[in-house]
Amino acid sequence: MNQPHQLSGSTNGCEGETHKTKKTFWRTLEELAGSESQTNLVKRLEQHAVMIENALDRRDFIKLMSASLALAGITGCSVQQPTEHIVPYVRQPEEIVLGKPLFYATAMPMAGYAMGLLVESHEGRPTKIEGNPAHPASLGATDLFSQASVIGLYDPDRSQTTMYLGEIRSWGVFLEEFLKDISKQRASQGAGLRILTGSVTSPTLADQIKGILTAFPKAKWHQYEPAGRDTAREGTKQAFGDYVDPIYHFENADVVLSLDSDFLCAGPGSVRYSRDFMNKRRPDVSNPNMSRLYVAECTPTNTGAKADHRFPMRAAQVEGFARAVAYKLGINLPGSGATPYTDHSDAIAALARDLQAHRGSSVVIAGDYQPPIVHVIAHMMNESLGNIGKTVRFIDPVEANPTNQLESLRQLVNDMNAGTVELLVILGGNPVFTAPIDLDFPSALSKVQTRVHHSLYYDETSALCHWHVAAAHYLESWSDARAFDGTVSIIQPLIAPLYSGKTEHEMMAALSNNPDQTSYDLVRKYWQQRHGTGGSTGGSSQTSTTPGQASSPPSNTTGVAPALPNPPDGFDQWWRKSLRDGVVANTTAAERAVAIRNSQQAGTASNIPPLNPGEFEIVFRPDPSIFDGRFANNAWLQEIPKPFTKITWDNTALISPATAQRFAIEIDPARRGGEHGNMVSDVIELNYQGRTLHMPVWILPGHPDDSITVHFGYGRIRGGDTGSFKGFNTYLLRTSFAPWFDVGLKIRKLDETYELASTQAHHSMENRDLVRAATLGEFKQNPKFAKSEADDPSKSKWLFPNWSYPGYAWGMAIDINTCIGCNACVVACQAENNIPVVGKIEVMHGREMHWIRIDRYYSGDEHNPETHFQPVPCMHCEDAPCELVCPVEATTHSSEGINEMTYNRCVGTRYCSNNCPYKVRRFNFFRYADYDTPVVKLQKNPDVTVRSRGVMEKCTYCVQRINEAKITAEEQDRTVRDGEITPACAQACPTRAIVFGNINDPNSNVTKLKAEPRNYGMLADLNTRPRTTYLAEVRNPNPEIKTE
Amino acid sequence: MHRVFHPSSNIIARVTIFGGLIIIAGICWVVYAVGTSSYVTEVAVPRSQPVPFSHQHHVSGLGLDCRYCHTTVETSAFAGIPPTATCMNCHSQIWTDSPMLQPVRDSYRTGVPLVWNRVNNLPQFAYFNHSIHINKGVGCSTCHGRVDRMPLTWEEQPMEMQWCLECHRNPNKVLRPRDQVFNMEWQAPTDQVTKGAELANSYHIRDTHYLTSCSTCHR
Amino acid sequence: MARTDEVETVENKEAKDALAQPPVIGPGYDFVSITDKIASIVQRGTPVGWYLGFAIPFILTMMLLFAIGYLFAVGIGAWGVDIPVAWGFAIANFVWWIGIGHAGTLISAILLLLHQKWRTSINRFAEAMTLFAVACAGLFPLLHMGRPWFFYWLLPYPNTMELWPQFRSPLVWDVFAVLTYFTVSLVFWYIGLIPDLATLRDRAKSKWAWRAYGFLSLGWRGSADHWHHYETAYLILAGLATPLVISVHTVVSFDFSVAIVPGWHSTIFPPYFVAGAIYSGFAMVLTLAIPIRKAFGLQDFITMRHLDNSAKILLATGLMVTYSYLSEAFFSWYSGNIFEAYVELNRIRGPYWKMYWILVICDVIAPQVFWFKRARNNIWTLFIISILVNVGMWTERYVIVVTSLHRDYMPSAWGMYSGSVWDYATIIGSIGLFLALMFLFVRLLPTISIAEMRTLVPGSKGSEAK
Amino acid sequence: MIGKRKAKLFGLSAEYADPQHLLEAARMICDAGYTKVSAYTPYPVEGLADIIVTKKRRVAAIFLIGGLIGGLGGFFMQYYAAGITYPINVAGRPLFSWPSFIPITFELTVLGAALFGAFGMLAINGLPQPYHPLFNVPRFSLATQSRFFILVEVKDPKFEYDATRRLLERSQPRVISDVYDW
Repeated sequence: MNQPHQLSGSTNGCEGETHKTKKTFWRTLEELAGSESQTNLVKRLEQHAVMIENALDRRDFIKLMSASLALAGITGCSVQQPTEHIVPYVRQPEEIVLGKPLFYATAMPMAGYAMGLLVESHEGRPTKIEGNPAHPASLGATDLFSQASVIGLYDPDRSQTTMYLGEIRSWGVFLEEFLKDISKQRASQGAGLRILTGSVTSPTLADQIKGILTAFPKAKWHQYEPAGRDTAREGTKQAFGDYVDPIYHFENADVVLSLDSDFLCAGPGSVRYSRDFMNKRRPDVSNPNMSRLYVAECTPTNTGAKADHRFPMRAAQVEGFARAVAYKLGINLPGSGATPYTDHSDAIAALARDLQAHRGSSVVIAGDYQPPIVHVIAHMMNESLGNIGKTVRFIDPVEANPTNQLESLRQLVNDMNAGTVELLVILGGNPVFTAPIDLDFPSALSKVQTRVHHSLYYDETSALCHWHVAAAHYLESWSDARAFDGTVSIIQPLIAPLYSGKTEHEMMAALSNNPDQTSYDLVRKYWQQRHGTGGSTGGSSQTSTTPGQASSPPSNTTGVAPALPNPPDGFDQWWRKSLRDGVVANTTAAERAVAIRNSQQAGTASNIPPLNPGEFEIVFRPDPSIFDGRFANNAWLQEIPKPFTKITWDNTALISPATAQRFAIEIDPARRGGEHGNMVSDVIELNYQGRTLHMPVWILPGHPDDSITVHFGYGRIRGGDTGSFKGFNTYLLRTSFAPWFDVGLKIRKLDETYELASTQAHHSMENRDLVRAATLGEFKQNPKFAKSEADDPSKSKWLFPNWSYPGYAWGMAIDINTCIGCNACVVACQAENNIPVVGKIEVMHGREMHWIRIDRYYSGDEHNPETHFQPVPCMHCEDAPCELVCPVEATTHSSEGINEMTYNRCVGTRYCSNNCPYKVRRFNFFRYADYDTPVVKLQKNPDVTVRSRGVMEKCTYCVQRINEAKITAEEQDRTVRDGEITPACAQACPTRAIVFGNINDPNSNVTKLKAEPRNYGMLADLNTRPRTTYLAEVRNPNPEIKTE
Repeated sequence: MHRVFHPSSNIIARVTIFGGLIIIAGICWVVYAVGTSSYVTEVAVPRSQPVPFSHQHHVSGLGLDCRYCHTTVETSAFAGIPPTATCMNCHSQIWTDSPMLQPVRDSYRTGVPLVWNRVNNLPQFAYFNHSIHINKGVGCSTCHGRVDRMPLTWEEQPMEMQWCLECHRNPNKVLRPRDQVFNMEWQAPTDQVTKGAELANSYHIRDTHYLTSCSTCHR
Repeated sequence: MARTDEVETVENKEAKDALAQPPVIGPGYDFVSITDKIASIVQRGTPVGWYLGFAIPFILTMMLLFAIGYLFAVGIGAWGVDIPVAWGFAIANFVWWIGIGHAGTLISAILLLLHQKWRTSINRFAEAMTLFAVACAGLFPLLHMGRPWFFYWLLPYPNTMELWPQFRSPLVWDVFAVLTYFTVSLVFWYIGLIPDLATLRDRAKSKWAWRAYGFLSLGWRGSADHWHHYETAYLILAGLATPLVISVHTVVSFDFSVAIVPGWHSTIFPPYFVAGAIYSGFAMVLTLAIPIRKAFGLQDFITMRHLDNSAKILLATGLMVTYSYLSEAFFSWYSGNIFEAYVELNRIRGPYWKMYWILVICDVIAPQVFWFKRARNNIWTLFIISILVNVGMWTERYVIVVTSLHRDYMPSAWGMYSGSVWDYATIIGSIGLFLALMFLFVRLLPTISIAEMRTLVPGSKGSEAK
Repeated sequence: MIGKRKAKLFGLSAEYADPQHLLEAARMICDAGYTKVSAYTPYPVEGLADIIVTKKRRVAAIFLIGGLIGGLGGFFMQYYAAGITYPINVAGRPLFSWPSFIPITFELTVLGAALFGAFGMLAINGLPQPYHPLFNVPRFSLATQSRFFILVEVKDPKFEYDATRRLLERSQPRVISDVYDW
């Protein structure tokens, strides 16, 4: 995949492109303005994309066929075709092989932290995101956000120009004005200058800001992330007296206790963590062991779903629980336990024993949404269990300038209200929408003379600023960022900015008065400095800022790794290597020795008052699919069914079944598309701190009683065509003093209902052995527990002889045990296979198009059920029921056992879907594919047909990848190697739960998995002989704890 | 009143019956003929191009190899269409002021690409890969005809599914030694049957069932 | 020779019948009066009532065309179909119409073979009904395709793709079955019409009517040879049509029973469907016969005896259908297959329980009143019950199609279905089309076979001379 | 009457009011040795065919042939399509899965038989034949309504105008008319 020559070449390529497109880059105003910019855009792109135009013309072909029935009647496809054009390069970059994709290593900064990526590019069009195996945060996998980010690049709603009070201005004009303002500030040493960013790990950016802060001593730099990690940060500070970042090593952990932490699916390291964690949970005959996971949590999370013991409790009770465990571990804790936790006492005792039994091989991890004290307790437990240095290591903060962001923001608001802020530069972020409601950021903002907002969209904040500068997407930018473990990645652009966006570096360069530096120059220059003399002496002497006061200029080049030695073979080689690998060598942060301070200093109990009867706890969480709202306009993410509720396009108030009963709250399937689609939910009124919000509810099994979870990020007003006016803005209830949870919520059932689009409203498996599960004990006694007589096709009586599949026989094994339901596979599939988005209405009609879905079932009591995730793609049955009933041979079987779907032969009787017991077939009820918006066409995968209206489609095992690999292999006169073909879903999967390969090859990974005792075929007793099989789920409960 | 059909009506009746049958058959035949005619398939119809590029001149005249312009034909699905720069390799030296080449020079100067009219055209849902065919010993002329004799390029074959299937069901009859792939003059030897079989064997051509599986060409 | 004995038996039987029940034809008719009576319906001027009656179905037909236009414009998504219920109204309508289309050919063919004299006065419009019903039925498989402009891919014809229909698919069987059924019924109907067309030709007043009927009657003269060959052919056609009728709905039932969907995958389906078809067919015959005989004063030809017999057949077939329901329910329990069991229970008490009980009331309970002669002889009872049965039979198809699909194997994919406004427009429109065709038929062609009625006139038997 | 052509006698027709007279007349004429005789009735009169129809054609045979063509053709078509021309693995079923081919084979058998039979019958009856000399007899229009006719053709070797006419008169017809051809 990433042969060096390609990637080394790629760097030139990218530089080449940036330079080449400079001329098209500086546009005149009239071109920027008006509808014409679209066409300009396409013109500009022709240079990148040779085949785009005709590829798109061809799409009209099917429609054309319909027109010319008579001729088609006799000669099938040979109606006269419209003339198509080939638009070659003028000067073709030598690394580009037309028709072959290139892969470039880069990284996606998410809330500051880097996710290392390899991006597939077709003739200059980035089309697909993959993980970078060399990157510590990715290991070749991705989360759903990075998978989906590629259509963010092509989003037609992205801001395309610089604006002044909503009117288009040129970058030049902006600079003039901007520099004027800056020179004013120079006089006052920047007393009126404020910079507001999100969390920053980018060494270059940090260095730039540092430079600015030295030039403007009185200026201040504030950081704010709505879903920030203040509590974790403060936790370490209270525990160790200094900001440090914990790194967890689940690969060494036999017992894990999560205190409301969703370490599998949330946070900068989650993709890596989930891999490490799940590697210890693949029991087979040779090694029938697995780690054990205890989760005490409020809102059900994917981590909780995989727990062997899950203790649901209100968020406020987690501290009490933690204290109870710590007490059993004999730790003497700071502060008196807020409200002592009384339930599960035996369980807690057993849990403590279990932890003690695994000193040095256990992990206690606290959630970002828990108060600092819980983190402190977690750290203390780890210390007393001797985990620190073994399963938990600490490093200097990855953030360039760690600070208590809420306090930092509050201080900014105070300054603004005081009128001391004259020039405010907001880099990214959308504080007007996301800032805590009690700070009343908008009104404070209005007191600032000049406000500049640099962002991807003209959003709520832009609307309240004088200047708006269109930001460049990270796939268009030169930059750098650090992973959760400190490793640095250089971010290189895949394509010249589509909409003449600017990077943060260019903004800062302008601020430091040399605007014509390109971000490429800046990043490269910075790293040149970092070598040899340019560098600095390590971040160990990290300047820490006490809460409440924004950072004074950092003493040195911030907290990045120490100065790099001069590379042996020169900087250019180093630079190329870093770009090619996607990681900068030896930048992983070194471990830092820490010690718990005297426990009495270390933090105090977060004194959350107990819950008054009749009142509720309100819990805030970032939305699982659009995060803090920044992805609101990303249609892929909007249409992802959220892991538990399976709701798309909306957010709801999550309540426990008991609570729902108390208020007679109901969710009923609608007459049309109910259960799989349209659910009609009651609306409730949330009344908190005198602020009220009306919201639909979702009854969520496993959610603790008397507690209500709301996800923030929805309810955007300026979120673009896709993102605006979807869901409900819960930021309106979120305050700065209780950003994550608080008591004192009152609710009232209203006499309204609201229609939700939920793709799976049915909770129970109805006693069908679709997901087969056992405990580790049962597994050890009977490893074949998942097998069943009926499943074995060879035994089943069958009228016909079976076909033989010599040569390749493709098959897939999916390990339900390691699936964490994170949805990465779903988005990956959507990106790879040009799967259209259908919108809320169509989802409500049960017409979503995802080729792979993640089924969620509950078992056990609804108060604290077991949750099962089961990814369901096409099973590629050898005796496929769908094929038998197709009247036109549109779905057939290939010589390698793939259940092929030939779209252009399909007439759309939908009989195959009826006859598919797995219901994995998807139908284009309307013309879902977007043939009209030029820019979104650029994302389409040229190796996959874009489906027209009226045809069936489904998972193909990514046959385009299979064919590509086979052709490559045949040209080299060899057979395809195991692992050479990876379907999009398998490639994205963080835990490698999906494995694909040749089941005729006894040594292939998939064959080995299918040989495992846990392997079974779903509904195989129908004698469908599925090629996709599952590895049954095994949980490892503590035998000492009897599940109540 | 009393009416009687004219005696001739008997003959008329019978004639119309059989005539009708003949006419229907005729219509079917016409539709089929039109459908397969070069008007519809555009076979052997030279396409107009922004620059009247002559393969005849460049290939048989100057003896350029196919791969000089179609660089990726051996490595990629797409044979490759030369960038303006490739034309200018020579035409910056020769015919530097020929009006015919004005568009090429303009393109080179302004950076605005030439827009060629596509000649060999498959529908969007059929995925053809040049490299594998080249590597398995399918010659250019087998599908594209004697391009070296085309002053203006035309489509040699209808490129309909049945035409593809002909070879995919029986590749042997078109296989040639790899070193002959780019040879425009190559003619099938008299013992092609045996030769083809040998080649198919040594080039590991897959069996018919594989070659005619839908997903071989459609995805 | 055999024929004469046969005649005897038939006569004896008739004699007995004559005592038992009203005759199949009113008293005092001779060749002339019969001919006049029936032919005059076609030949006298169009009554105003006809226009008024025709207006409504005509409007509905226009609505159908509009619905179809919209469907083709935007796509099948206009309907209520979704995943998992990818078949909805369209297929239910299809099966319903095909079922209705069964009575016609059945009456003419089977009753002809059984020498049931009472068939003669209803077979003609029953056959017409068949044709129009099948035509309506044929609409739906076409409309419900995602890309209807490629319908011809279901037909075998040489093409450049070298592809053929997939002959293992019940849908392809359907295509052949329905087309065959339509063609054979049409031929059967037309052959039966020829002598009457000749009659109309010879009675024609206007030149154009004479031309038209003259052309259609092919110069029929009713010579002894003609009649001889004609009768043989007609009898064999009947012999062919009979198994055909059975086969067609059997094939239609394969659409379901060949699939593995629980609630479809059942061996009882073929007989169950055939019985159901005859059931709904006869119901429709009654629904049409009752108004027609009233409107055109045909009480003497379509006598109470006809209605009585039809009612008995309704009762019989109704019981067969009931048996099928019961055996389905029994086996869903007896099979021990959790999927089958669930589907049955889900039908009875699931989200669609109303539909299920409607069908039980209409198809099982309603016809039971026909045990009583009084009910069988009361026009209104007959009419209402026949309509109930039609409704019930549609509901049955709806239940079969929808409730089986909406909760099959994977609870994760369970979903609800209900028709969109376009679904309703299409089914109602198709009923309009059907009625419109019926109106045209009664206006333009003899509603009752004149030639055959003549054979019922006393003294029509030449052999009586012997 | 029609055009300029002059009429020539085609035969003699007699009209009867009821089937009994018709049958007697027919029997009498045939006994008298006439061969070119035909009878016309508004509905099939039983027994008439035994007396008068001389050349009985095997309509049934045509049905049989049609059925065979339809059935065999249909079955082979399916076999050819599924197994020979483009063998595709469908649902793991064998290429020649004959059980699936039965329904269509049956349907095509019926179709073939019906079409052959129906059109065969018309052909045997020499239809369509819009014109026939009898139609020149105005009263003959009653033959499709209420009256019964017998026609003795001139072609008949025993035909002698007077004798034949006398013979017919003996069978108490309603009317005897000369039939002319043009």
